[in-house]
Amino acid sequence: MRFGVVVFPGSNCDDDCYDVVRDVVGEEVDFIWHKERRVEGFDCLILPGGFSYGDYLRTGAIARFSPVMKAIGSFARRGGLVIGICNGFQILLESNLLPGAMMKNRSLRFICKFANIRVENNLTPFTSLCQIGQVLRIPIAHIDGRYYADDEIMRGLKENNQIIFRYCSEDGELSQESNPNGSKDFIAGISNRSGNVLGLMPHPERASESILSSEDGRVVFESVVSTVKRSPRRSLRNDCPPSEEIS
Amino acid sequence: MKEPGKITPDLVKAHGLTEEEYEKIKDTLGREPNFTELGIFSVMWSEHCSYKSSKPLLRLFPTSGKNILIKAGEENAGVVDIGDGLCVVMKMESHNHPSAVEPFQGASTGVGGILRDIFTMGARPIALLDSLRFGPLDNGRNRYLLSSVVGGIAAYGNCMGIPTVGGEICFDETYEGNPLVNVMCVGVARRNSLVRARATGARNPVFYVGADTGRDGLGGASFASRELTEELDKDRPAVQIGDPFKEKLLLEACLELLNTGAVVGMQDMGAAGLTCSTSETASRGHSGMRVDLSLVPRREEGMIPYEVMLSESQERMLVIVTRGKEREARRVFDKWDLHAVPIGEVTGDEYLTVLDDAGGVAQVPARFLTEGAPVYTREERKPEYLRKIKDVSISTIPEPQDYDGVLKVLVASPSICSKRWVYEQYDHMVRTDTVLRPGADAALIRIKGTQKAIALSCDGNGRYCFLDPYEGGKIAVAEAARNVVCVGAEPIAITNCLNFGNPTKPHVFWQFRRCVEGMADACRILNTPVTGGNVSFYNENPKGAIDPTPVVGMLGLVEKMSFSCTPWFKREGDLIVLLGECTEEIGGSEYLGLIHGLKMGPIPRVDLEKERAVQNTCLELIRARLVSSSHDCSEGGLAVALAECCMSDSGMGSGAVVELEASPEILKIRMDALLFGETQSRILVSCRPRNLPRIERLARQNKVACWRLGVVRGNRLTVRRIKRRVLDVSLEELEENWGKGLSGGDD
Amino acid sequence: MTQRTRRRRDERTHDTERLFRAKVYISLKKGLVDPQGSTIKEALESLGYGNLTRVRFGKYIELGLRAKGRGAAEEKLKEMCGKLLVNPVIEKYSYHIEEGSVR
Amino acid sequence: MTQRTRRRRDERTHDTERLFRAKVYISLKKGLVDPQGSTIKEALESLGYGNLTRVRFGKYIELGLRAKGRGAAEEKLKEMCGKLLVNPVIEKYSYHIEEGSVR
Ligand SMILES: Nc1ncnc2c1ncn2[C@@H]1O[C@H](COP(=O)(O)OP(=O)(O)O)[C@@H](O)[C@H]1O
Ligand SMILES: [Mg+2]
Repeated sequence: MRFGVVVFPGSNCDDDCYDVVRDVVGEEVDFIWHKERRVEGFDCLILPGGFSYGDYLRTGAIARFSPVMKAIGSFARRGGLVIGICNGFQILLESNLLPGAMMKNRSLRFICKFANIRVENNLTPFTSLCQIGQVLRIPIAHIDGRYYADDEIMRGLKENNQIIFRYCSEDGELSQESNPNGSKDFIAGISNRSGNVLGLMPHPERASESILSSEDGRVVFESVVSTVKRSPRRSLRNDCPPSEEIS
Repeated sequence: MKEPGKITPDLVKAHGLTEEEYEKIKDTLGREPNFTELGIFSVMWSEHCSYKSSKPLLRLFPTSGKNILIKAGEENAGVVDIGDGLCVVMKMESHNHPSAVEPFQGASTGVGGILRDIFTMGARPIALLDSLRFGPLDNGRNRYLLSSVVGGIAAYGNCMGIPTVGGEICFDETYEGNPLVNVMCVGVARRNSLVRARATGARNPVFYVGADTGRDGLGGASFASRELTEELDKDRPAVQIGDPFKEKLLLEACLELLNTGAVVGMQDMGAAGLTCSTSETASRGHSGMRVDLSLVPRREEGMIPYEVMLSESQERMLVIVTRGKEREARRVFDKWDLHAVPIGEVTGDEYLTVLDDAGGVAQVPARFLTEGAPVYTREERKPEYLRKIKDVSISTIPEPQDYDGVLKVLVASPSICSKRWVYEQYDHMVRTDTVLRPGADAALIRIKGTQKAIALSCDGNGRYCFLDPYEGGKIAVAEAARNVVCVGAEPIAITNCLNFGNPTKPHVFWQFRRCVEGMADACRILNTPVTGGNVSFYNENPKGAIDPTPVVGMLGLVEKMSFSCTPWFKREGDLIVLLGECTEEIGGSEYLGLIHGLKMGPIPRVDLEKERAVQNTCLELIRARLVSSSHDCSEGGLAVALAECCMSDSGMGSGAVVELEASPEILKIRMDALLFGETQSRILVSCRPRNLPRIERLARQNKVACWRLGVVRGNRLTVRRIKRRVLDVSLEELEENWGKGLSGGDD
Repeated sequence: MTQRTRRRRDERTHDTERLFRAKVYISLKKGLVDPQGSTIKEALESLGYGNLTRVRFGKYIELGLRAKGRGAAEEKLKEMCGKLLVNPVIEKYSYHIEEGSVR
Repeated sequence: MTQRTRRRRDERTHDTERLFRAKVYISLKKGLVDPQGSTIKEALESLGYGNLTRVRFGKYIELGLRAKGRGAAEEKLKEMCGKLLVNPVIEKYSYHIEEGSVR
């Protein structure tokens, strides 16, 4: 299968995602330049972390208007798999491909450290190899990672089982201490309604090799691979249900 | 700004040039310089750019070695061969004065500058380290400086996607009003794609790339070459705002440009901006250069040539392109949305010629600007204070009653405590190569595509150097090397940043000489040549010069990444072993400072041969996988080192039970000196009991003292001497104290 | 590139275009936690400014723009806010426009 | 602590204290690069808003405060700006005060 890693000006985890997919997961991968107007031949797109456009104005706000985002929007609406990691998540929020918004961390400081997240839904293509309640140890690195959504959005997220990861303690308990940035309802990752678009703040690509002291993140990529390989070209088929977004 | 009609002696003086310097300029030019030329000389001959006070002494450093590809001074940074066709480019720079005035932006732009130095050589930056010094945290301004400086470094480095993997931080009254902000950058390049900062090939076009030029940072080089006085207001325009986003584009564009084969040379516009980059590249290439200022993109109206030449606007660089390949170069700049314009060309006449709409505005021999600055042998005198503070005897110092309390105070002190508050604000994992994250003795960074890894550490101790600059200089190198050894790497080269007071003060210059001599001796014996560095003089506050503070950035190499070591005890039942000797050395210690309020005494001596033996032994032990952990004893001495080994950075720690009843010599040492004295050349390791005989044998072979201290056990740190309990603290208490030390920065 | 520049210049010389100065004030929607605001409030209180009822932190954007008239300028400004400058999920804004060039 | 709190409360209930609403607009000093402003400008331009002469990015702080009168409120506000809200090395500010409570 083939992954595409989108490169925005200011992306800085693009190489990391590329390396993990190619060298650790062992799948094909290409970079996609933000000025591209078409994205074709990919099973899964990754919007990597970094500081697209310096995170100026608001994180993700400017990248959202990159030419490639139109194509990514229709790729997603056709059911294509999209993962937004950190800044990629923020861009997906700004693009209304995912609901809600990101705000400054409660501490107002950048936080880089390992966090524990709990798998809340394993029926998505990104978590199909996980157990519900499984705790993954994956680093975070952001200053704008406090997820916010109003009550209506929150209701929707819960009803549709769109909360995919929550910050938790080592043992899987939810507590404010283990919520590193103050995210609403401990949210670390969500999907869209149809479950083909994932946004998460932690960096699975940084925790995919034992030498980096955790391999827990690899399961996200491997779940995608296993999903796609079970139903080839799933992501590119046109008969996937179009997603209705809350915007 | 308006051009003055005439060059008066006052104007010359205001430009920081002496009468003799001015005469030399007139002699060489054969005429009076005009105003623009005066400005050009003032920055190029400033201390910051010309090294006119430090040059003769920097020659004392050993600069060659089997791994050195490009020696210090030849280019913007030295280059170290690490095999496999790869090399490491590294450098450290200070941004002390800008950070004192505007800490966030000052520190930010400091990171920006050092990164450009590395990537303009064709190397991809892979790591940053920061060495910071502030006044005590009980002062609000210092807390503000700390949080702003750390925030500024984080903002720039994180945005660029270069992990900040280590550093050091220390608080002392001497830095009140004159904080030190040194940043080190390490890059990796293929040997055959290094770029020189030289302009060669007459008629090759010279491109200006990056941000537009404004009046910001005008004369920053001369700003750094002056004392920070009370009248800061005047210097405000010297502050700049960093744009890490633009720099990220510059970085990617530069590295991509290399693949086009269109680049002859590159240099970043750092200190002294356009002036420095044009004259240095021309001079290094034995060429001349002609630039037309009317082509320089500007941000502000009405700038005169003087201002354009002296501006230190950030995120700009000069690229010399092969004639005929302009199109390839442009394609890359366009791709990254960067403004790039040809502003002139390389010439064969060895002159820097500056034109404007109106015609010529400056013409100066390029080499005269870069090499012509007079070199001074400054007056030096051994300072008076040394006589007074040296002769203290330990017997006049009361022995503490409560050792537990002392240990808790020490581990909670901001200079010793956990630096998590700092490094968690830095993205230290981006690039997915950080094998050992901050918190260990050194960071360990793997090099993808090879089996290699490099280890990095930053060290220096101003208090030691104040009390004994020669020994202090030695210790800075020795400790940095020891730190990389502790993670399993072989020290191979250093870069440095030398932070001192006003060099025209004889005692400051004496300190400078002695520090350099000490560092040089240590580098020679430990086999770590100096690849370059930076000198920052004029670090003064109203009370006088700061403590002499050389900072060493050490590069270590692991050839085959199958082993590495961390400081933390791993396993119940492991034995704790000390490599190296204990002696009664208490002078200059954190203990004396914190508990007794004393900054005096003879500091610990390093016997460099012994140091080398200890380091080699430790390295052999790690390579043979005989030890489970290793950690050097530094600030706070043996007790603090033990405590640090107990407090694992990632979750559960392990306690230790230590019996100090070895030899009669040790029994002679006073308890506080034994626990908290900072005797050098000591490394604390732990091992499985069955490995002990081999460890002892190896140590004996290397003539290194090896002392079995105790065992990893329980959840307290307990130290006994002859059955008497001298220390007994729970891990919880240790961790609580150790973790809270920097929370004062949360202001 | 040059073409675009030329076009822009043409627009500028269009006799009916006038210069406007706009200011946009963006703040967090009511009810949203504003850690920056509360941190500032605490800091001010610790400096002795006890009589604060609240502090909210937001963004301030100054724009200089050309438009045929005040109405057109306002129209454009609102569009820019809606599209880019403001995130309606968390932010609200107000603005102020006046004729004249920016110093 | 309790003493101080009591004193503060006393001040508040002082019959002459009134509520003011202040807005502070902070922007970078002239001559300094404004990376955020220029990046926003470019983004707006690429969205088709070609007729911008400039964009500057700054901060907007809303405060609610109590003071004996307008003059006193203004005095206090300026002090707070000087001491904390504004970084005089790189920023300048203006403000607006009106009487009334903050919604
Ligand atoms: N300013 C800083 N930035 C990043 N990391 C730091 C900083 N200061 C200290 N550290 C990290 O904290 C750990 C402890 O630092 P330090 O006490 O200086 O170690 P040592 O005594 O071994 O030199 C090291 O891993 C170091 O890299
Ligand atoms: Mg150490």
